[in-house]
Amino acid sequence: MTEATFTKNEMMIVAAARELAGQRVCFVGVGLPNIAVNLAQRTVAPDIELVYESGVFGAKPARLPLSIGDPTIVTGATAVTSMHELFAFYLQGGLIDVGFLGAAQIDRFGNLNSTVIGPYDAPKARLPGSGGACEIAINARQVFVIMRQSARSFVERIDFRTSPGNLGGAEQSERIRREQGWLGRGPSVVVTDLALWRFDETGELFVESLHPGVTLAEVRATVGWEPKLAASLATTPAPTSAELRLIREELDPGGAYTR
Amino acid sequence: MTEATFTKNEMMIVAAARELAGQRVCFVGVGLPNIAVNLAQRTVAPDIELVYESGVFGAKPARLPLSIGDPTIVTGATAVTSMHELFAFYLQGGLIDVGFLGAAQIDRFGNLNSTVIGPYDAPKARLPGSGGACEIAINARQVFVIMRQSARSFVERIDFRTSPGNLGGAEQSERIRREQGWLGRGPSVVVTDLALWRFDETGELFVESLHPGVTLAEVRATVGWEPKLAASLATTPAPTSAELRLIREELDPGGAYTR
Amino acid sequence: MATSKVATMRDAVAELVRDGDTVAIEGFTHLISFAAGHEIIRQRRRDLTLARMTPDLIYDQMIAAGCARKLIFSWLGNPGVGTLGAIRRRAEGDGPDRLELEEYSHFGMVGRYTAGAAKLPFYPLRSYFESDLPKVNARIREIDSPFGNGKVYAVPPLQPDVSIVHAQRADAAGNTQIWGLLGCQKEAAFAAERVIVVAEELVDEAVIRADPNRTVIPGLIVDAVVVEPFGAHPSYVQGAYDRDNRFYLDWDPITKDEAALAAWLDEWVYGLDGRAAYVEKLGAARVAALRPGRAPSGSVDYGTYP
Amino acid sequence: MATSKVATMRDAVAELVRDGDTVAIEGFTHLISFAAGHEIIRQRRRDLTLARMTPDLIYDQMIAAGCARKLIFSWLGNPGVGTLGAIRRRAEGDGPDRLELEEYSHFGMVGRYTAGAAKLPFYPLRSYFESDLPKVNARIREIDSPFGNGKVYAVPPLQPDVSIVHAQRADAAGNTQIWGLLGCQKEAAFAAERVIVVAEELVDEAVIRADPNRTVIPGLIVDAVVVEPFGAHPSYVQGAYDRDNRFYLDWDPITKDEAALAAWLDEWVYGLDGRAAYVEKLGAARVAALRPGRAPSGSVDYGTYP
Repeated sequence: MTEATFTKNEMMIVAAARELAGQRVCFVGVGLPNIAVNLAQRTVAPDIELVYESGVFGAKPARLPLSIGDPTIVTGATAVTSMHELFAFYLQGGLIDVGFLGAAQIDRFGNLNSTVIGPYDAPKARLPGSGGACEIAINARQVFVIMRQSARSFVERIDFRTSPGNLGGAEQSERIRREQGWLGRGPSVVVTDLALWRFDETGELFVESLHPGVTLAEVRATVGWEPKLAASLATTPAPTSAELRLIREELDPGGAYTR
Repeated sequence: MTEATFTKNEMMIVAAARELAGQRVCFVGVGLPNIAVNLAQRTVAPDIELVYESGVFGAKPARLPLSIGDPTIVTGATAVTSMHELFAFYLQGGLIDVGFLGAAQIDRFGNLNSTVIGPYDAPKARLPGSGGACEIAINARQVFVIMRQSARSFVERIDFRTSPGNLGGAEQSERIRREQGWLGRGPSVVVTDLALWRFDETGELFVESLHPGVTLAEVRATVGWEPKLAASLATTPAPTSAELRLIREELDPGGAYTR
Repeated sequence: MATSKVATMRDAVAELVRDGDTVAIEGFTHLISFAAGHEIIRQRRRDLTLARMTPDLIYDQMIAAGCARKLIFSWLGNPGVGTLGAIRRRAEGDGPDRLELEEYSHFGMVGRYTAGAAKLPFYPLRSYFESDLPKVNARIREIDSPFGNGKVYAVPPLQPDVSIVHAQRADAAGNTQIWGLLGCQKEAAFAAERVIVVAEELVDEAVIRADPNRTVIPGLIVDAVVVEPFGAHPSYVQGAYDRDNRFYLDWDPITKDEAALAAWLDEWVYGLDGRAAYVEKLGAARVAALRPGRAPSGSVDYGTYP
Repeated sequence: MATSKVATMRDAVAELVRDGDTVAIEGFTHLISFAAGHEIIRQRRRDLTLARMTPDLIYDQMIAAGCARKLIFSWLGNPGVGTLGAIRRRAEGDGPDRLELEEYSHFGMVGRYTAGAAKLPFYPLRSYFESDLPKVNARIREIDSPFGNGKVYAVPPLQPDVSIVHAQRADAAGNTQIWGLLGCQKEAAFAAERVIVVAEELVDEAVIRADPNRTVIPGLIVDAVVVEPFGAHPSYVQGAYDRDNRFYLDWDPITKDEAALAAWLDEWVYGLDGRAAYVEKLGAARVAALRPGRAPSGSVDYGTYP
């Protein structure tokens, strides 16, 4: 079946969208998360509300936003506010169910680096920095991570902790989040181009399912530690023809993010 | 001349309005201060901007506002904001040149009580409380006080300090305001139904001028301490026929505040 | 998309306002929900902690009716007229039913709601220096800046169990738009556990979405939408009706006389089954006299993309 | 009533932007004043500290032109496209002209402007817990609540010498109205010592006063009003023109190549005497292609009293 052929990005979008089933309010980033949330709105989460850190609640984009501040997310939105109000009352106020984050590096406990590669004062590479990521990681009820995996991105030690994940493990993370009254429970799922990962009771990532056609060897080769695996390692259900049609015909006809 | 006859309130309004010469931004209260500022706008301070704590900047009231939140101060205003913005950015931000305050009690150093008469926990009389007075006293560049004087209002010791004036005197007041970085320099003039008062170098009130027809005996009889007097005690210039016409025909034709 | 939250005032109050709750009916002169206050009186809620910057006539009425045990406020009076007799009698008395007062300045109250809305443990402000207010309210405390650049005062978060906001218009999902004085309604609503919006007019979602910058409260935090025209009388609604200043003047002799106040409550609250009856009793002439002339804002263009 | 503050961009920058200043050209994706940034480059300002949540292409250009010694920011990149080459080269280098970076999260930057606008010694927020950011920025510090209900982090006030805000419309006194994304322009403007408003359209005071709730910045804090249609290109103005995404894509190869960037500055900044010439050079077809369709907000009624 032709619809059985799909790109790695399409698989990531579909896998992330399915995770949004039952979620109510989602903090959207540009790129893949944006397409994933829009797909979820058309499939598993019809009532999901899109919140953009640029100050938009209840966006109804008429086209695929090419930036997080695209005018198409403003026209027809439910509310447009100052960024102070968005961050203070919506995010910090505890109204966000899911925040999407990407990163250049992630460790086994889901801590994220989007600041620098190498030492902070003499970086090998200067990355964009936090943006809203640090406060999203702390205040969104749960965090979905979307990123490609490679030996350079899935590392034993991240060079800089921009956004806290499960810290040194579940026990420490739960204690600190409780003691300091964080609203966020931390990362719950990591969707990559090869697999879907969740966190076990120790707070460590494990491979829940491999995307169709992906081998365990490929996954191991792109992770800087010996990855844990689900007791019964599943295969991520492939995108359905309906999901692919929505992505290709409605959400990203130009293929800006999906090719 | 008939226009030479005027009420005590009219004298208070006119005396206060004249003090606004050269002032730019004024925090307006209801009642006499409101009429005084509107009179100043038509006479000595044509460019003065009216700010209401209810969240209005650049008000152009079409009628005399009967409350500080009257809809007539909204329609045609330059800006209407949340009270958070008004207090945080306009007042605390240092944009207010003059704040008007009234009170039930004032002491010789211009400290004001608008909270209780008698002990706080068992008051003889419960008064309205601070409203915005406490932050106006601290953040407005200078404070004008308008109140009637009597042995019960001009007292040796106020029962409660709602709004700080010159504290225990100029030396202490200037030191504390400097050390704590207050934007306000404190009270600069007190206009009563009998006289116009200013503060001397020690921070204590003195009678600058008696309103026409008022005797020094009347003033002394209505002050709870031996009041200081200006070296050459003047008589407050009476309201001009032009000032009275503006008050009676434009600002308060009903005489709600001026009879 | 979202299911309708439209409810009658009776059902909204019955479901969302409970004995012992902290209730904030906010609105600075503008948009005070007298309709909600009267329904709370009719349903005989008790032991409420009432929060409002300016308690105004509505809290004088609720406290006279015995709904409250405590008042959190910043300015207590009938603006430009005089005192609030019921509150004053309960506050100055020393019986078991003495009303507990917790007072701040205006900015302190705004700061408490803001901290509540932002889930902050405190809100810092440059007020209260050398004032006696911190001496009589232990919830006003000094705080040093961690940058060595001075001290300010702080107030703690205020998170009402219920905030009630009157507005010009809302859609069925509770997306609410207000113009004119905004007071601290946004902060009070975001700070609250439950929110009731009382709207002059129920509008289609499309009306809200046509001007998203005008939205003050998102339906996301709203539990019930009550459509109650003239529900803010004797306060006012910008563009819809004027403040009934005569009512505020007439209140002065009533509030000074417990018997007269009780009689007023019997006639205007207990004796009526809701706002519609109240408006009818007010009479068409009085209502008509409060209608303003028109002053259109004009329209701006958001553009379509693509 | 107030005297006109209308000025040319050249005069406004010459008078209000000085070597060594801290300058904030704010606007989140929306309303970025490229016109002001280009004039600052043309007038060869030096040693500026540039503050912006998202430095975007305009700061990449200004830093390539040698205007700045320091950058205060929260997200550094070409959104959805790639990196900002000039900034990255200056930041990763270790020469004497290395660009000093001071970084926060988005909310931290908003908080810094808010504290600056409110004259507070710090702004508290619930971010930075267990992040390395406080370790590399000593201006992010812990603070304990005086109410014993936990600790949060604080950032210090940011008070730019000059804030520059692009807007849909302003009157001659500087009263400014914005719709669409509001970013942190209000806070940046109130926090600044001097404010330049760049408006797509100069309107009569009556247009502003017809809808006072739409006013974001009062003329009271504005020093100059520059009327500069299309002055935000390649960013956008809600309702007036779309974001020129092609420009952002085309920037990627230019910013990666110092020579290409220098040539671009010669052609598009130094080689032109102002925004009008820039728009003419862009060409009518490209400008026309960015015009959106119409989406009117509709009008509300403020009412006349009396």
